[in-house]
This record gives sequence, C-alpha cells and structure tokens, in this order.
Amino acid sequence: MAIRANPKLITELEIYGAQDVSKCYHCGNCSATCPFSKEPYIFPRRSMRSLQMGLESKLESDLEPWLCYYCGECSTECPRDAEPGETMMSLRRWLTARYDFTGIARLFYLSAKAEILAVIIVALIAGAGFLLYGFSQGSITQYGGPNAFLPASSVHIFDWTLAAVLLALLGTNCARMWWFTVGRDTKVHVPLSAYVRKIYLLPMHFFTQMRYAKCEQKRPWVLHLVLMLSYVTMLVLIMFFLESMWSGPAVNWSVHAFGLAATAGLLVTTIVLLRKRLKKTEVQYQQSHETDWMFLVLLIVVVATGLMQFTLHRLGLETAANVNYVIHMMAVVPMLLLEVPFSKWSHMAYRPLAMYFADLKAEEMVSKEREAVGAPQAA
Amino acid sequence: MDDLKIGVFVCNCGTNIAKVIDCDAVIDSVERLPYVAVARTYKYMCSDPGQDMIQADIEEYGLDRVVVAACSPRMHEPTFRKALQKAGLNPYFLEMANIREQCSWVHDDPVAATEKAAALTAAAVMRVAHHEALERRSVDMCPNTLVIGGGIAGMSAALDLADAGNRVYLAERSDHLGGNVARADLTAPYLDSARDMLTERVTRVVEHPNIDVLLESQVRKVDGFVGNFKTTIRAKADDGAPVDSVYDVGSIIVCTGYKEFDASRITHYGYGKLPNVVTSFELEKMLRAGRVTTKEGKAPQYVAIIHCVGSRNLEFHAYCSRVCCMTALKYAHEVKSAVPGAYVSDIYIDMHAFGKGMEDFYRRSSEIKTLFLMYEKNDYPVIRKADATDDCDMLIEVNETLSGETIEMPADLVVLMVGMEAREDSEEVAHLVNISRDKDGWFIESHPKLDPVATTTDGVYIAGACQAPKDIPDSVAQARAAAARILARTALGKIDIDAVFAEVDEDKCSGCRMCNELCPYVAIEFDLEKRRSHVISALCKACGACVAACPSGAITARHFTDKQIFSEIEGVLA
Amino acid sequence: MTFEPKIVGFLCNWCSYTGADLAGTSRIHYAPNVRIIRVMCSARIDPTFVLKALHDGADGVLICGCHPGDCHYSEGNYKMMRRYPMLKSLLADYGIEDERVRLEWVSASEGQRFADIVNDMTERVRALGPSPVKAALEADLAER
Amino acid sequence: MRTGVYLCQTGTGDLDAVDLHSVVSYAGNLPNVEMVKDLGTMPALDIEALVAEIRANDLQRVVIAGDSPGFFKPAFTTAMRNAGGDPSEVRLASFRQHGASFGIGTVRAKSVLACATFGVPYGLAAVPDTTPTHPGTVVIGGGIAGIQAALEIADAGKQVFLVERTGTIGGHMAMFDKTFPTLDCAACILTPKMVAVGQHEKIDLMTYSEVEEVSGSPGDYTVKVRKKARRVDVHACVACNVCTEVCPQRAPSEFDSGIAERKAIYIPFPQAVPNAYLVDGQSCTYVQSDGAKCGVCAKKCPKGCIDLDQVDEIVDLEVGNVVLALGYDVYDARKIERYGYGVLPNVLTALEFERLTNASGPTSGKIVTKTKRLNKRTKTDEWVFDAEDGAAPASVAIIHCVGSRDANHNAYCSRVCCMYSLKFAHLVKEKLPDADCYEFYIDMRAFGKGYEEFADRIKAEGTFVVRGRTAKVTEQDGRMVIKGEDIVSDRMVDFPVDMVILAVGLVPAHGAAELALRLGIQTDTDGWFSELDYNSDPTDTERGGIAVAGVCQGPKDIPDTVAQAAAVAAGALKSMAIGRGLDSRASVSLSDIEARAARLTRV
Repeated sequence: MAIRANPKLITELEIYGAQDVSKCYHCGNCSATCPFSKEPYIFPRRSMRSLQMGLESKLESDLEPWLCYYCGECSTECPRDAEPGETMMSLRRWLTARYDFTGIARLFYLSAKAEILAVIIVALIAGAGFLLYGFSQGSITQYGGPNAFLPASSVHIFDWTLAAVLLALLGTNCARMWWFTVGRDTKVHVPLSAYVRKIYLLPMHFFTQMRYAKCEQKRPWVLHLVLMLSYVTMLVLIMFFLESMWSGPAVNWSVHAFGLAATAGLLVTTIVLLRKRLKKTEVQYQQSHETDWMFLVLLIVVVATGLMQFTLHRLGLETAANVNYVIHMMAVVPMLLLEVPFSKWSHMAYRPLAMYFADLKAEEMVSKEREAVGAPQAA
Repeated sequence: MDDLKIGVFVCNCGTNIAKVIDCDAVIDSVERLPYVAVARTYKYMCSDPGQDMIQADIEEYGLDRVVVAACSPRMHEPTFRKALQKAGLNPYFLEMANIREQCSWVHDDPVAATEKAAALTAAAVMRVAHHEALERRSVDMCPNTLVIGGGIAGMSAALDLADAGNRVYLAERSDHLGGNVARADLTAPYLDSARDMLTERVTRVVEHPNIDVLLESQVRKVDGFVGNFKTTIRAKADDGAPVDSVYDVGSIIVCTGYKEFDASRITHYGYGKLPNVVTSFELEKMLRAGRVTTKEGKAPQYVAIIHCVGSRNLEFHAYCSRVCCMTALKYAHEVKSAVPGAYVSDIYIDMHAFGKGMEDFYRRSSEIKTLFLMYEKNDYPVIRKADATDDCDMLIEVNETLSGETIEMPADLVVLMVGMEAREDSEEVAHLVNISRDKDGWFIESHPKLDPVATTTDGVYIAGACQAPKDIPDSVAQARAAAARILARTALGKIDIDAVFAEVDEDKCSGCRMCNELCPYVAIEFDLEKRRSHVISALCKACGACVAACPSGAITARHFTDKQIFSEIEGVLA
Repeated sequence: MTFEPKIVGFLCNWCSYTGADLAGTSRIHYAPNVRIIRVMCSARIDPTFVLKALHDGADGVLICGCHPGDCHYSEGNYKMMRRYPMLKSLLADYGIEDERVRLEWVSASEGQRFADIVNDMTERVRALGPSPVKAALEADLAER
Repeated sequence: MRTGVYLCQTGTGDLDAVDLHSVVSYAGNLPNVEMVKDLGTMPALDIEALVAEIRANDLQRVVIAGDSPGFFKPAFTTAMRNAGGDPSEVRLASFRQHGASFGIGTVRAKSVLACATFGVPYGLAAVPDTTPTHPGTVVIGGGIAGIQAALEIADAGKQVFLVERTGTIGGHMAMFDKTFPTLDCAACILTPKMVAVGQHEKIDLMTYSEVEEVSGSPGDYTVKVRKKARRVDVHACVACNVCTEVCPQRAPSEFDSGIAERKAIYIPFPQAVPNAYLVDGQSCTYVQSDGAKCGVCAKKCPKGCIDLDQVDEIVDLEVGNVVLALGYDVYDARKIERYGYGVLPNVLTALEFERLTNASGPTSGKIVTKTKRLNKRTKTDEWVFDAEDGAAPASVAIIHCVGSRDANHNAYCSRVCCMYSLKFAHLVKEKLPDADCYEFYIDMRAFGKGYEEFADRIKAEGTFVVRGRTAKVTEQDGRMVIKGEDIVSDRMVDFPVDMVILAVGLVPAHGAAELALRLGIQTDTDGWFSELDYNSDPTDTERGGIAVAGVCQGPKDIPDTVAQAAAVAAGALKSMAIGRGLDSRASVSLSDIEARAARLTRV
C-alpha cells in the first residue's frame, strides 16, 4: 500500500530546527560515517528521507532519532551541508511533541513565548502557594523545628505528589511511544518473554549511557553522564533524604557529601554547556532551539538557589533561607512540571526506552532476515 | 622500365640500426637486385648531410627510384619525399623499409635481423620499381555554404561564415528562425533570457549582407561533391508559389535539430486524457504567458515534474536526452516563482547536472524545497485521478528508491519532461546529402572524437541536436566547429586531393555496382548511361575496400596497386 | 638447426602498423620471422595476397587490423572479418593447415600484444613445419 | 513605454563588484523609467503587491535587474499579466550573464540595465569595433584541445605557435588506454593528430615552454614565452635511448602518473611528439651539482645533441589571436583523508589506474595489486606495481565523485568521472572476468551520445552498481575495507576489496588563475575560465581575440572538447579572413551603448 507523501511536513519541522534537510541529495555519506548506523537501523539518511517526503506515520514509529547522540560527524562530513545531526535533533523534539498526548510539548516547541509564559505562570503559582502556606502555619524567621515557615515534612509530601503527577504524565507519554514504535507495528511482533529477558537494558542504558561512549569524541559523553548522574543523585536525595538535608546546623556528611558533589556536577556541566552553546564552535552546539536555552537557564537558577539555600541555612540566616527557598521552588516546580514530561528532560526516559525497544525489534527482524538475501556482495 | 635506376640508402641511425643489423651485408644483398644503380649506408639519413647525399646521388646516377631503409615511414616518409622533390623527382618514387622499429629494435639475433632487414629492403626495391609518378591535385573550393536549419546551431554557423565574408544560404522549413529555442523563455542553469539571445542572433542573421535567409524552403536535390555542390532549394516566391532555384555551394551544414517525444505514446501517464497532465513545452507556454494554472484555472498547490519521458527506457528511446534534467530544475524554480507557496516535486532517475553551473543549480533547487523522488529505470510512476476527499487533483504512485517505499505523491499539475527524438524528415535529409543515421535516427559524425562535425560525405557537416541531443552551448560550439572547418578550406580556396586514391578502369568495369555500396565515403558513383562505376577522387580516402572487392579487378588503388603489393610479397620472400 | 618459418604480415596502416612501431619504440623483442607489408586498411587485403604469399613460399600469413569498431575507415575491418571465413574455407579445401593463416586485431597501443601474437604464431607455424604448398609446387615442377 | 525597474539579487553573483546605489540612481534618470525599486537579496515576492504597483504606475514594461534576475521573472510575468499588461514586456538585465564583475562591474551593470529598459538585447547594443588582426595565433596547451585547435587553424594555412608546458604534446589523453563510450584506444586517435602537428609546416611547436606574459591589445598581442632548457636538441635527437640507459638518476614518471620511474634524461613516452628526449633539471646530477658531477649522457650521446649547460630562452610571439587550452589537473586525493590515498597501498587514483591498465603502461596492461619491495637505494620498503609478482585483484571498488559534488571540496560535478569509472569497470571485467567490480555512485551521469547504452552494457557485464557514496576506506589484513550505504537495497556496505580506485575530479590547471589575471579575463567561482556568454558564445572571452577551448573553461569529455577546440578556430579564422577582429567588449562606452540601444529600439 502506498504511503501518501506530505511536502508540508518539512516546513513544520523547520520550527523544530530542521532548516537544511531539503539540501540532502542522498549520497549516504552520513549513514556510513555514523558509528551507530547498523542494520536494521540505518540513519540519519533514511530519517532525512522520510522527513523530506513527509511520511509522518513512518517518522512517528521511528526509533532512529533516539539512537543518535549528535556527535556531529555526519554534519561535518556532509557534502551538501544538510546538517543530518541537527535534523535528528529536531526529529527528537518533534517526537517528544508527538508522544505527548496533552499537546503542551508541541505548543512549547512551536512557540517560545508560550513556554516562557507557562514557566512564569507556574513559577508564580508555586511561589504564591508556598508563601501562603508558609505564612498560614509558620513564621518567616523560622527555618527548621516547630512552626517552621516551610517544614520539611510538608515539603516532602508536596515533592511526592509532584513526583506522582510527573510520573503519570511521563508514563502515559512513554506508553504512547511504545505504541507508536512497537505496539502498532504489524511487521514485527515482540514476544513478552523478550521484554522480560532484556529488561536489564533499561537501567544499563540509563545509568551508563554506554552507547554515547562509542562516539568519536568522548568529552560530550562524560559531560552528559555527569549531568545526568548528578541530577539523579539530587532527585534521590530530595525524595528520600530531605529530612537529613534540613537537619542542621551540623553537616550530615553521609548525605551532604552526595548533595555537594551533585551540586558541583550540575553547576559545572551546566556552565560548560551554556558556554558551548554561546560559543557555537562545535557543530552540535551551533543551532540552539529556545527550549535548549530554557532548560539550561532553569537548571542554573535551581542549582544556584539550591547552593545558596545550603549556605544561608548553615550560616543560620533563617529568614533569608526561607525567602531563597521559595525562589528556589519557583524554579524547581516549573522545571520539573514542564521540562520533564513536555520538553528536553523527557529524553532521559525516551532514550533508554528507545534503545530497549530497538534491541527487541532488531532481534525479531534479524531472525526474520536470516532467510532473506545477503549484502550486495552476494547480490 | 629496363633503364630503371634505383638508389638504395640504408640508415645506421647512429647505432640504433647498426648495433643489431649489419648494414653493409644489407647493401651487398640488395646491390645484386635488378635496376639497383647505387646502394649506400650513412650514419643518419634523415640529417641534412644524409638528405644531401641522396639528392647528390639522384643527380649523379640519374636515379629515378629511391629506397630508404631506416625508421618507420610514419616518422620520416614526409622528410624523404621532400628530399626527392628537391632533387626534381616525383615524391611518390620513394619507398621506405622499416628496419628500425620493426627490425633492429625488436630483434636481438644479428643474423636473423640482418636477413629480415635485407628482405624488407629487397621488397622495397622490388615494390618501388612499380611505383608511378603521382600528382597531388586540387579542385576549386566554392566559398558559399548551404546551412540547412535555422535554429540556434544553424544561425551560429551561418554568422561565423558570413562574418568571414562568405555567402551563406540559410534554408529553414518553417516560417521563422529560432527553432526549438524560440519556444523557451529562460535557459538553464542561469535562467538567462533565451528570447534576448535569439533576438540578437536573428537580428544579426536577417540584417547580414552575406546571409540569404530562405524561409519556408526545402532542399530538394544535392548534386556534386565537396567544394562543388549544386543544391536545388524549393522556396516560396513573392507571389507565394513554390519555385525551385539552384545554389552553388562548396559545403553544406546540416542543423535540422530535433522534435519532442510524443507523450501520448506513454499511456500510463494519461497525457491527453487527464487534463492537468502537460508536456514541458506546454508548461513553457504557460510560464511565458504568466498563467501557470490548472485547466480549471486554479493555481496549482502541488506541481509534479516527471523526468525521462520517452528517454532512458527500453520501450521508446534507450538514450538520455541530455537537457531535460536541467530544464526540469528550471521549471522547479519558475513554478515556485510564479506560484509562491506551491509544492514542487521532481520525479527523476538520475540527476544529470553535469555541466558548468549545473550542480550548483541542482543544489539551489533543493534549497528552495523541491522534493526529489527517485525511481528506477523502466519502473515508471503511475498517475491516477485523486478521490474527492483528497486535497489534490491527481495522485502519482512512485516506487521511490531512496526510501524503498511506494509513495503516493499529490499533484494538481503534472509536467512531463518529454525527451528529444530525431525529426521524421531526418531520413529524407540523410538521403539528400548522403549521410548515415544511427539506430535512433540521429546523424552519424565521421568520428565521435577525431571529427565530431564532419560526416562520411566530405563537405557535408552536422551540428546541433540533429547529431544527438545537446544543450544550447554544446550546439553552438559544434556549429562553430563546422564553420571553422569550412573557413579553413575557403581560406585555401582549393581542396587538396591526396594523390593516393582508387580509380575504376571503365573498360574492365562490369557495372555490377558491388563497390557502390561498399564505399564508406560514397565516393563511387554509378554512371547510368555508361552503366559503369567511377570514383570521385575528391571523396576517396584510399582505404582500398573496393579494390579488394571488385570481382573484375577493375579498380586500382594508386600507390597500393596489386602489382606493387605482389612484388613486395615476392621481395620479402625472396 | 631448427626450421625458421617465413611469415608474411599484412598490417593496416592506422592501428596495427602503429602498434608494431610501438613494440619497436618500447623495445619489446619478438621473433624475426614475420615480414610486414603495410596496407591502408585491412579491407584492402585481397584474398589473392594471401594466396600469392603462400604460393611464393610463405609458411604462414598474419593479417592484422584495427579492433572492431575502431576502424579508421569506420568499417573496413568488418569487411575483412566477413571475407576471412571464406578465405579460410578455401585454404582448407587446398589442404593448408588452419593455423598458417591468422587474423588478429591490434590497436596502436598494443605493442606487447603484437609481439605476443608474432611469437605465438611463429611457434605454431614452426611446429607445423614447412608449408605443403612449397613441396606441392616442387613436385608439380618435377612432373613437367 | 512606461518602464519600472526592480533590482533583485539572488546573492550568488559577484555583488561587491556592482555599486547598486549608483545603479539605482542611474536607472532613475533613464528615459521612460517611471519607478525604480531595490528589493534586495532573495526577496519573497508578493505577486498581488506587484500587480498593484504595476497598475498604480501603469507600467507597460518591467525590467528586473540583478545578478541572476531570471530567478524572479516568472513572478513578474504573472504579475504583469494579472495587471493586464503584456507579459512579454518583462525584461531581464543580468549582471552575471554579461560579466559585470571586478573592475567593470558597475558600469557594465548600468549598460546592461540601459539596454533592458530600451527592450534591446545587450549583445546587440554592445558590439565592439573591429581592430586590425595579426594573422598569427598562439595556442597555449598541447592536449587534445590545443592539438585540435592548432590543426584546425594551421590547416587553413595560418601560422600557429603551439606552446606546451611539458616535453611533449598529447596531454592527459595520451595517458589513457581506452576512451568511452566506444572504447577505441586513445593512442589510435591521438597519435596521428600528434604526428600531424609535429610535421605541420604551419605549426611552430614549442614544447617544454611556458607563457610568461601576454601584452598588447586585441588583434595585436605579444606573448612572451620562456623556452625552458630542454638540454637536448629536438631536431638532432633520434630517440636512440642511449642517454637514458647510462643515466644514473631516477625520478617518478609524470606520464605514468608516478606508478613507474623514469630517468633524469628521458622521453615522456615512446610516441612523444617531438620524439626527443629532455633533461629534468630537478633530478639531474649534473644540473644540481652545477656541472661538477656526472654529465655522462652528454658524453655518450652518439649525435652529441645533449647540451647540459643550456639555459632558458625567452621568445616574443606577435599574434592576433590567443587560444587557451590549458586543460586540467586532477583533484589531490590526499585532501580526503578518510579514503586513505597515499597511506593505503592499493588505493589508486583514476590516472594511476589508467596507466596500470594501459597496454603501454608499466605492467603492459596487466591489472595487479601492489607488492612490497625493498628499495635498494633508500633501503626502505615501498609498494610497487610488479607485472610478475603482483597478484590480480579478486575485487575492485570504484568510488565516484572524489573531490566533486562536495561542499567540503569542489561543489561542481566533474562531468567525466561517471563514464570513465564505467570504462574502468569494463576494463577490469575484460581482463579479470572473475573479479568482482563495484561502482559506488550518487547519480550515474551517462548523458552523451551512446553513454546510456554504455552504462547499461557495463551493468549487464556483471559490475555491481551501488547507489551510495563510500564514506571511508580502511585497511584490514592487507585488504581495503570500504564503508558506505547501499541505498537502493537498504544495506550498509562494509566489506574488504583488493583494490580501490578513486574517481578523482578535475580542477583548473595550476597557473590558470595567474594566467587569467595576466590576460585580464574572468574566471568563475571554481576557477574555470569564463566564456563571453554561457549559451550564445561558449568559446570567446571578454577580451577580443582570446578564446577558451576544452576543460579549462569547465570539465568536458573528449568529444565536447574536440568540438569546442574546433569552434575556437572559427573565431580566429574569421578574424584572419577579413584581417580584422572584434575589440574587447569593455572598449564600448556606456554612452555608445545607450545611443545604440535607443536607436535599435525605434526600429
């Protein structure tokens, strides 16, 4: 059955960042340059092709964009300056929007204004909420202990509810992702047993980012890994050890050591990434989408205020600490609420999932391929 | 012939020959041969003293034949012929024995080599005895030229010839000059104005004092041969009645161009049935009129351009029409400009963007978001009417090779890039001026690389798309090349005819006409009154095919007569 | 002393003769048994030339022309190509061994090839021994 | 006629060469010009707005001026029609087409624009006067283009000086084995022409000579030629080879494109014209030691025609016409590291393969892979072609578009590579029927007469034609591993072959740019010489009496080169026939053009 081409899609993808895809004349240089491009997942050329022709359903079901880490080799070698790397990046943005059932992601990617507005609104609500709550039951001069402005216990509850909401949102999107890429694929059927057998891939890819390490340059991988691990550490600390982080004034090294390490990790990587995006020397940092900036800006604010929080609290400047904490939360809440399910952060979930799915599908296809024809030398 | 005096001169070529061959032994062996009056060796025969020696001996011994045993005749035959001429001897009384390239340089056994050298020299001696005095003749060259076809090629050739002061008769079948280029608005890849180019050409041609433009005219008859053709052209007289008039010309350039492929021959493109399937030339019309719309008068949202219509496929023409790819890209640009916001797709096999500026043009075409869809040769796209629910008029199904998918491309207007094919009158023209056509009907050049403008009939040249599909620059270049060939001859005023050619002995000729068909240069005419064939020496290139074929041995090849070759055979075996 | 065959070679002027010259300029050595006669085109080679050569004592005849499609006169070599089988069948009837007469295509850049052909042919003809024509003629003479 | 002038640029032309502001103000003062508007670069044209504008000024003619105004014409034509005007009254003033670049940019742009407003083709209005022309012609470059041009002119009985940089004429074509698509041998075609040049009494052949400078004006040029010291008397030398035998010094043979060696005194190739030796000063011991050492060749030469102390000589040639037939160099494959040329032993360039497969080449046409061998002089291992020891490759990969069609190298297509690559495949299959042969291509550009049929034939012969350009070549236990994408069969290509041939593209010959500057002619962005008009005048240049032929004007195959070379003769012969040639276009003043255009428009 013939697939309907849609020449209009390419125009839409421009907003997601794919400016040069139309230049591609399909020499296959990029696919051959990419260290990850292996049968049955040959990319980026094929993805660029689907995009040029506007084969939406096909693109929607592609895992390839998630298998690319944008090392930039393909873009440097491209004879037509068609920027395959950037195209894959844009496709990831587009897919994120596609997976998201609420349509919020799409809105953010298509309009920077909308995103900024949303962030501000959420921040204000969060700020207002915390202030109201604080004044309603405690005193601004009290940090810890009884009638503390914002007692850890209640913040803790807030964190967990927030986490639950995020998980629900992200979970649904991941489910949709599965449906698009594996579930509705009639050609390959992945048996349940395989899912179980290969489940280990998820944590492995998540925590090691081992595929990224295969890229020619290793530094991006290190950066990415540090950023991700610090983030996760921080998440774990907040979700499970919030109490002990608040307890003071004595420093509880068993917890704070991790806290400080994570903070350092986040701070350094975020600054490095910001500088790269500003300097535009490396190909993969040349075309920054508004969402990339938003993500980094929020992150840096969160980290800065977090660190400030720690210091003020240790110095016993309780009022300042409380005020700063509210500001901190005004950045944290939008960051988590908007970025994790609807924007850049979501790829923390999509990437490992994609690799997991890719592996499962490949296994099936290869076993199918066995009886099919061999490579061209046997043609 | 008894008083024949032959001089034999054996060259040592330093040691090149002498090192292996005992030149004195060669002298001894040939001295004994009949008519040999003198035989000598010298270090370098080709050197001035060597040549002086030969000339002196011709004087002293009254030699009337000379044999030089030295290097390959391809190297020094002209040199020694000049030497003979200087000494007042007919240059064709020379024969060379190649005892360097084909003896001393290839053999190491001195005895065998010397024996062979002696044999070769002996053969030369025996051959030269039968040489005849030959004179290079020349016939007058009429400076006028007939150019058949008033397209861009014909006009370019005509202008070069006329500017040089020669009379040119430019015969055009239609009622206007410009040919197929006149149908185009812009040219690829720079989108220059085709019209300005033609206006310039036509104005110059029409105003040129040396060019007679014969519109609505037809060449009826061509007699004679190179330098002296008599051509009969039927043209409209002032009163409109056709009149035949005869023009004397020395050369003829055929620039009859091409005709477009008839798209309706390919049924699955639905040309002629689907209203919005048009040919490239029809789109060209729309663009010129500033009215790129569907038959319903709507601005097309989707425009699809299909390449290689009638070209590069087994059913119709195997060859590539060479210009369609760039023309298609031109249309992609023009449609985007005329209908802003239209989506143009370009359905091709291979993108032939080979010439200057073309690859860049291709790149720019993709930058303006032309969607390129690639299909396999002989796996044509299929066009069908779209359903009412679709946002387009037609759907084109393509097995798209770059994605491996079968694609359905929406289209409101489909443009068929019709290829070029030989004009239906090409056979007639070929017959008229005595040139041959290839399997596709294109005229055949005498050699694709040695001589891309001349034909097997001397004095008749071809230029432009009548020889094979060509774009404007290549056509113009070829036309000027043909003009150059003619200018070279008119500059000399005469056509030099090599003394070496075939002759028919009319007493022996049985009139079987076997040779007529054989001659690749149609140099043999059959005289219907006498019922005898005879060779037009000006056209003969002396290959000797006819000589060997003549059943009654009536044809002789000057300088390669049976007698000469027989005696050479006897010589090498003596 | 081994038998040294005499072979007459008819070479076309444009490809084969030039090729033979190239063998020389490249100093490629080969057997001295072939005596070359230059003709403008292989199409000029009248079967009687071959017969004449054999009659006058040649042990073999080598005919060389441009490769098919390369002919300086566009298709002369094809004419030779068509003539050749007839000639061969005629010679067969005369009882002349097939390998004594040979048609080869040699281009202007194939000096080596020409040398190889000459060597190969010389060996084959040497193996065949002297031409039967000679003997026959002598016998014929004796009878008179 | 009420005329509106719109300036629209595509940004591809040489914009800095034209002062648009002065062009705009100039246009405003032209008769009939009602409005002038500069729409800048790559404007998104709103046809409705244009219609309104045309109506408002009720324009009867619209002139689009710019580097390539044709790109905007359809929009204006549509607008003109929709506004009820005559669509054919949309005129173009193309700065690029009429050579509005360095120096003359602005004034040229003005004259082109003026013509357009009068509705007169620039070519009709800007006709330069004729100047008396010297009957001699100098042809620079002795490749097939130069040879053809020289013969065409000399056959008319006119004097030609053929100046060739190397020791022999013949150029690249002499290196080839077969020529596509007929597969007839290059030597069969070329050598007769070379001999004809060598023996032509009207051709003064100056090999091993270079053009130092060109002065004078159209019809009367003085060409200063440096006759480099050949150190061998061309006329006396009989090519006996003694000198080469005794010469102790070796150097890579240029003719064999480096895959074989030659001596310091050598003949480029056996059929060289002139058929004489020459001494390469760079590798000659005697020359390098200022006559202190060696000099044995001079002593041994039986004709004493070697003069090792010979020095360069400068000669001035008085000519009326100059023909540029410089030809090309091949792209330096070393610049593309990922193909490993120069590092991996069995990665060859096309020219190297030409010599390898050539019957007159170092292996006399035997296709073998390189063998490792100890160089006795340098005491190092080196990879060489050896007809005896070399193994026949079991598989050969041919990579198209090496250095061509690539933004990182040369963006243009080199036009000949597809076809010669197919030819290579044929030669491989012909000589090694069992060998696997792969062609990795992007587009198979078989456009010429009989080319498509040739391509089909090669495929039928069993060559694997793979669409997809190879990304890299690496080595794996002695074999060359190629990595690429096989697009059509949706596979990755990743397997070893024994030999890789790089179909290197063509680049302008070294020194071409300098020469163009000295001659005052233009080159395009890729460095190829610019013709006077792409379509109507593909062989003349801006400068009267200077013509271009062959590849130096842009990549070309042999048939097109020969045709173009013959075409330049037309220009030269024309000028000689009447003793006058056209002056440079630049000599026509703006006011003359205006006047002439105004006159023509009334007719």
